Amino acid sequence: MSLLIDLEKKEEVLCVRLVGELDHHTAIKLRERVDEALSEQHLTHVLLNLEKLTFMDSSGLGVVLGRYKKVHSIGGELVICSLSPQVKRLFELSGLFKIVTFATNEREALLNLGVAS
Amino acid sequence: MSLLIDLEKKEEVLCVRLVGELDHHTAIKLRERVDEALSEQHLTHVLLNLEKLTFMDSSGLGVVLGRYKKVHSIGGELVICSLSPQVKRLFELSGLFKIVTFATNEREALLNLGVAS
Amino acid sequence: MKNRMELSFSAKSSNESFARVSVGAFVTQLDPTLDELTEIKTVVSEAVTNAIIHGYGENDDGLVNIEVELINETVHLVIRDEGRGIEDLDEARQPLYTSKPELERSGMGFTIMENFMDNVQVDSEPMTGTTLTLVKRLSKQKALCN
Amino acid sequence: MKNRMELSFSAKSSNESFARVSVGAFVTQLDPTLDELTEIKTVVSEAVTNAIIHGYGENDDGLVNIEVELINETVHLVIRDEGRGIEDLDEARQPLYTSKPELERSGMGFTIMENFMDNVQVDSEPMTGTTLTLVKRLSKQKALCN
Ligand SMILES: Nc1ncnc2c1ncn2[C@@H]1O[C@H](COP(=O)(O)OP(=O)(O)O)[C@@H](O)[C@H]1O
Ligand SMILES: Nc1ncnc2c1ncn2[C@@H]1O[C@H](COP(=O)(O)OP(=O)(O)O)[C@@H](O)[C@H]1O
Repeated sequence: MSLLIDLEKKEEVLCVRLVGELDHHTAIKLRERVDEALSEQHLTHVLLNLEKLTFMDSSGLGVVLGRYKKVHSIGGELVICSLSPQVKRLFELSGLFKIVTFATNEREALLNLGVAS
Repeated sequence: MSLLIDLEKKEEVLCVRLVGELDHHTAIKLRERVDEALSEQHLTHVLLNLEKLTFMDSSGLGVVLGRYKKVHSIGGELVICSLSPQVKRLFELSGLFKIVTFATNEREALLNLGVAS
Repeated sequence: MKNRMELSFSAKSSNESFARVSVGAFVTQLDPTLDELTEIKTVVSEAVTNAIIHGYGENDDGLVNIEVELINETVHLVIRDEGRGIEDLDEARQPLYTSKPELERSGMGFTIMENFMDNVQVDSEPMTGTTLTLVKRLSKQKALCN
Repeated sequence: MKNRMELSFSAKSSNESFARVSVGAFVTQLDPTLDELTEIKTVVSEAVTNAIIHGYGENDDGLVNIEVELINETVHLVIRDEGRGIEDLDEARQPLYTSKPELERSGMGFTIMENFMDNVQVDSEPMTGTTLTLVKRLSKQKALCN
């Protein structure tokens, strides 16, 4: 199975919803799609919804950390929501859990980014 | 994935419902379970419901043909119901479609075997 | 576009499902239709089962070997055992012929392979083994996702 | 109970998913927990990705080789490439170390392997290749279906 990437603009936030598997192969696609959408639509904030992610490995950590740095460099914020216990464990191992903001669901994540949904 | 075999007695009929994959490995198990149930419960008729079968190959044809012969030898009938197009194609290729009785669903199959459900 | 894999595994019936799933996962990259995928998995199941039952007589010290090559829209499969081989190929390929009726074999393995693939070649030598070379061209009215 | 398989395939990133699925389908026979299965698939993904990116520098003429042996309740994995090898193993295994930050690598591959497996051995020689030997014992509080 591959990765489906659903992108939606909500005010100043790019909402990225992932369905499927995030590995090295699909991470490349994700980076391209997100960076393109950010620059085309002049957005600075990213919400990353991982509810329907069925697999992730360290290449996924890499692309998330990359988006975190990118968004920060343009003055925005990254919020990740709806992690499975397996994915959460990877974020914990990598120390990313201490840097990035996590939310339990999309509503909470949007509130965090200043968007009342 | 393996094969789950659900057995239920309805009057004189042994209802066999399959969930999963029917190949050489699981066909052996199916033969044992069905033959055992027939002799223990003194049944002669078999209803085989394939609605939840996700895979079948020629080993599946073999075990079905084997049950057909067995049931006939003890004076009973075999009715098969709820085939997917893929499974139907295998029965057609083998010529079994002309010998065995097929029904669209379990109710029709039971009527065929003289059980009003 | 060219992509290849090779797989070998113990001649155990519990590996039949694994063999289908593996080949299926590899071929999925060409984006086959669901029917084409089912046909390929069925053919793998037939060939692997034959290697296990007929080739090795269920002695699981034997190894079954599968090679898959994806070249453009075509799937090339080679499935091989080093088992007892087939004496009479014409007889073996006849619909409903089986040398093991006592195991409730249907004798439909080769017929299914021939129906589901574009090309089926059987090379076999008694006491040396059997090699099936199977080719299937995919239809490619595929959707443009991925 | 002993069962083995060997798999090799082109060093293409599109094969990463296939490699995980194959090993997963094979290991499933031992009836692992869902967490154990995810851990094994993740480790396979890490090792295969490293072979493709670091070993072969994404040159897909290379082959990645995986051997899996199931002995009683233990999974033995050997994942091998004939790529450029690792100069400094201690440095490579450090958490967050990566030689390719420009590719947005996280440097967490080895750390994840060490966390998810009972034993991780890395043998590597520059210009010859890298071999990972990984062992995981399954917990076996398994349900009695099958
Ligand atoms: N790999 C093999 N090694 C030895 N004999 C084989 C092999 N494959 C097929 N055969 C022979 O060919 C016959 C027909 O095969 P097939 O059409 O698949 O039917 P079945 O498996 O139901 O017997 C088998 O019964 C067997 O005698
Ligand atoms: N198969 C391999 N061949 C060559 N070098 C490797 C291989 N696997 C790992 N390495 C080296 O070890 C480093 C650390 O690997 P890892 O922890 O998986 O992090 P990452 O893949 O994110 O760089 C890599 O950056 C690379 O320099």
